[in-house]
Amino acid sequence: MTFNIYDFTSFDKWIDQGLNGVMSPTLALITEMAIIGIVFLLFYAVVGLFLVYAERKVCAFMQNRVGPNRVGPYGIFQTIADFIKLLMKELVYIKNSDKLLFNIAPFIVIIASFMALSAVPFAKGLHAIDFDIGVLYVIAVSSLGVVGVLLAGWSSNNKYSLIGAMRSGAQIVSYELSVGLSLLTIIVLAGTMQFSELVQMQSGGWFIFRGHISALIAFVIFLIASTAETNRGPFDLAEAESELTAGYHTEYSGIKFAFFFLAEYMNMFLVASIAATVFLGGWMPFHISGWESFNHVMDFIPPLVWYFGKTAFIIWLMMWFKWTFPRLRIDQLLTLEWKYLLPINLFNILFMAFLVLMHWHF
Amino acid sequence: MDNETLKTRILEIAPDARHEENKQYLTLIVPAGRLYQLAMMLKNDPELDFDYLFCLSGVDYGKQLAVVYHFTSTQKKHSLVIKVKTDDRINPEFDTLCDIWRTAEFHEREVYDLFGIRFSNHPDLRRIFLEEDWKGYPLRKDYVDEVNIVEF
Amino acid sequence: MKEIVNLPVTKEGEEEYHINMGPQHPSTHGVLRLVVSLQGEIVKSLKPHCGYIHRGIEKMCEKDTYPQVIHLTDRIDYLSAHINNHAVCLLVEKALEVEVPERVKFIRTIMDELARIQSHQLWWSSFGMDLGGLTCFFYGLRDREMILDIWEETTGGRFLQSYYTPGGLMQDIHPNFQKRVHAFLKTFKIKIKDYDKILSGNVIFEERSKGVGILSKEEAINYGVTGPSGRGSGWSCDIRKTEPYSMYGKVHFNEVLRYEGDTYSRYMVRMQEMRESMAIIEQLIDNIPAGDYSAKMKAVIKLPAGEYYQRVESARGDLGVYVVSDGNKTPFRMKFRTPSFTNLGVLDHISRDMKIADLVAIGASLDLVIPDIDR
Amino acid sequence: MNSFFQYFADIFHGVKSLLTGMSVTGRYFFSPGQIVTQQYPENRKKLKMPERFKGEVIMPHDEHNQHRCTGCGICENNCPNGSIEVISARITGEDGKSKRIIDMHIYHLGMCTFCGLCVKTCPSNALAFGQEFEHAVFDRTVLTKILNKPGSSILKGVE
Repeated sequence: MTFNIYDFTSFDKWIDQGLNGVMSPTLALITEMAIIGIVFLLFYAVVGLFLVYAERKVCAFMQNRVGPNRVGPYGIFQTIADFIKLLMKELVYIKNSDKLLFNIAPFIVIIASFMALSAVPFAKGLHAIDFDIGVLYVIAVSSLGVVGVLLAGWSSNNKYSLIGAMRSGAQIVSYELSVGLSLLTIIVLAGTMQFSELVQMQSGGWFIFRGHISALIAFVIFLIASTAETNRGPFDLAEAESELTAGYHTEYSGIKFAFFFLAEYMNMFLVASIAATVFLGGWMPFHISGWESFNHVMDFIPPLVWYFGKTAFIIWLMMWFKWTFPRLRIDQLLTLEWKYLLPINLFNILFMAFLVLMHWHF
Repeated sequence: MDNETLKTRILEIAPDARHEENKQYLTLIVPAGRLYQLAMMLKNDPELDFDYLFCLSGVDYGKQLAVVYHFTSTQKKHSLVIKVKTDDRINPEFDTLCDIWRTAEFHEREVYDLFGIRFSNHPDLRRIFLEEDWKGYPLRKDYVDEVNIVEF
Repeated sequence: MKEIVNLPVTKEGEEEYHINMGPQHPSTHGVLRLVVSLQGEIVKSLKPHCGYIHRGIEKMCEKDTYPQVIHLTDRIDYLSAHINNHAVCLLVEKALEVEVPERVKFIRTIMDELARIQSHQLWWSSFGMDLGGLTCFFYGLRDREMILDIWEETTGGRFLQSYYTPGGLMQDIHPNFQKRVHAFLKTFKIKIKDYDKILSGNVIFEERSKGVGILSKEEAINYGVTGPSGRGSGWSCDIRKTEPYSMYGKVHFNEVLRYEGDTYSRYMVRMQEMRESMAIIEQLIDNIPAGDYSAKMKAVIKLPAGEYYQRVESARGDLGVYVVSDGNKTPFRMKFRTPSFTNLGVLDHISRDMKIADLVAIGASLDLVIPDIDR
Repeated sequence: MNSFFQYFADIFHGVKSLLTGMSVTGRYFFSPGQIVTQQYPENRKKLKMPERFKGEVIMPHDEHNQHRCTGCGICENNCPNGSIEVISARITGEDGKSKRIIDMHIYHLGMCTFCGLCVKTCPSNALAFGQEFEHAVFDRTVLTKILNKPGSSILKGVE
């Protein structure tokens, strides 16, 4: 079928040629890297700040409140004010803490989420790198963050922090499995790990519809597992405020705390965009194979809108979980993973493979 | 059982207990030496069966220091008040009841904290409200608070 | 630290891990300090350290006249202020053999039940918050606000009303009182269904609370754990049934009993008690008899020399007031037997070999109010 | 086999209960009409305290700057924590005999617990509760107030 969706590759090419025209290729490459880096930093900060605001508004509405409404119209500048406040706060150093680890832990956490972001396709041809093993790369990198969490809890010489870090370690190690396997279910269906191809293949309909019940189960499992992986409620045992005051970042203050805070929200954005890309077709408009005119109408909505819409929807789902459910206990958390999610997941993969062999998927 | 039979029954156990007039509860003053033995009987005797110690309070009667125990029976529905008194204001001491009624543990710590009445073989007899180094026992009548918290 | 001295000695080879919960901790509502000794996540033992807000109310009462004591009993257990005042008033009236008008009895009973409902609402909110469901907190406080408004209109205070006086009430009820109570009952009957939907039936909540912190009936009696916590263990210890005061002898209501004795049963007892309290109010609210809102009392109230004891059922359990009077206008000795203080004693016993998360749930299910402990 | 079905029964029961919970929060999310928050400083205008609200103790004066306080000091005796001091003076009335009038009725708002005993026991209804509730000040001494206005006199007929 034909596409009239704007392809950003031409845009990239134009920048590339323009730079190569004026400077040597090496310099051009460096400049492009710098541009991409700056763009991503800005994007990161903007999305992070917006997500904090969105979360506060969503939970406020779920709790019959108004939420932030003092700074700016509807309080949209509230998070910016908070961020400035955090920047100006004093950085507290604990006496008997491991200075080096204590200081690098927030950076590890934030770098992990930052690296994973680079493989996400925002629109056709608009992504930093297009690995042919993109899914694998994202799974690998996004689970680096737990190292930072463990270091933070260990080095800050606080008993609450240590318990929180250990909980988070056990949690993420076990939930990585479900995340990987549920993505693998779709990869079995698609036959590729490259995000751009994954999206392209969904032009005839998103995988969540094409993969029958199996893809749906995989989607639900991915939602649960990724919520747990981002340390969000009801799985926020690592920072269970009513048990461990603040968990692993009890001792952090100022901008370092802000890093943890930002990283949590960016991880949420990341897993949401992965889910949107793998299950809901990323920037691909809603297509039904055969209905040419309908697909044509859908194509007029720009892909960036599709992408961010899907991501926002999944983020909203995760916020809904967090603000409804009470927190699990650590043993129940592991029971859920090893007794329910993992076996179902494995059977689900087998079922999906069977479907693919039989060519029963759409 | 009603108060009269209760009174006779207990006077059998503790013949040297003194009866005190009270409209509400049957009140008996027991010599401190007999308290623990009597308490065992009150708890274990199937007819008395005082299984619930619902109040334990220290009282400073000016000259005498006393501990007042309010018992009731959840099955037999009868109540009893036992008092033990001592003239010794320097280091008054009674037997603890907290191995018979566990609820006595905290109450006895409170009485020790505010009246300075010691309870022998209590598991951990520490001050419960005030700091360990607080001078004096506030609820005694002869307590003077220099900073004058109570009266302005 | 000094307090660590009294902690149990660890056996060879196994290392225990002491953490301080409190004095400032989200799950100890108020300034209670628990020194918890852990093995991993398992609670081996814990020592409560109270007294951070000990105000010496019993000492202050010894220089106050009986009407003045009311403003102190407000502050013992601020969540059932009406009920504490009720205890003192009943004691004075019993000592002076004053018969208060029927209207006063009706109004006092209604106010007590309103106090019980709003106390349980706040307990439900903080229970949900302790288990991590922050939304419960806002729902509970939202509905509690209606009761506070009713009180504000009638008694002039939202939280600490000191509305009762020995012999009657400070002032008559506001003309709108009945209308607004009806409105509240109508609303809350709908809202309480949300409570069940969002927490009671939730599978995570059931997992967290069932079989956690089991307290048998014998232990409950032995430790003197009264109120909803005791009734959750199957001990029928409701003073409103055993020693009825005011109107409780005449209204029909069930004493809620459950026999599992775990956190879930304590929870369900309180949820059911809210409904029972609403039933009591519905029986009384429409037929409050006309009459005076206070009995004739002397200007200076002097209790005849003697010793008096009065028990009432506060929102947390068996509240007792013990007064030794020497015939003066001020009590010679006034002792408050507060339910939270005795309920705290069992915390160590039932939270052993549980996890930290369970300790939080158990502490919330006992519904400790710290001023009620410290006095 | 039974346990096998039990396994799935647990899953379905769990998911169902979770969805019921989410239905509640979801309903409130989509019904912003039920928001209960009050915008405090903005709604000052229409913020009306009930007439019995215990904001502070005041001494009502009529248009001739006359109050009803005889300076008997009963409120001072009844106050549980000494937040009222009555300083009375003696003057000789027009009929020649000396009478007691109120000189200063000092009220320490910072110590008041709003028990209402002073208002209840005042024999001449000179005291009342005001609805003012914004008492936050930077200096504690501001909370010590003199209730009888300067130059005020006692209402005729109140003895």
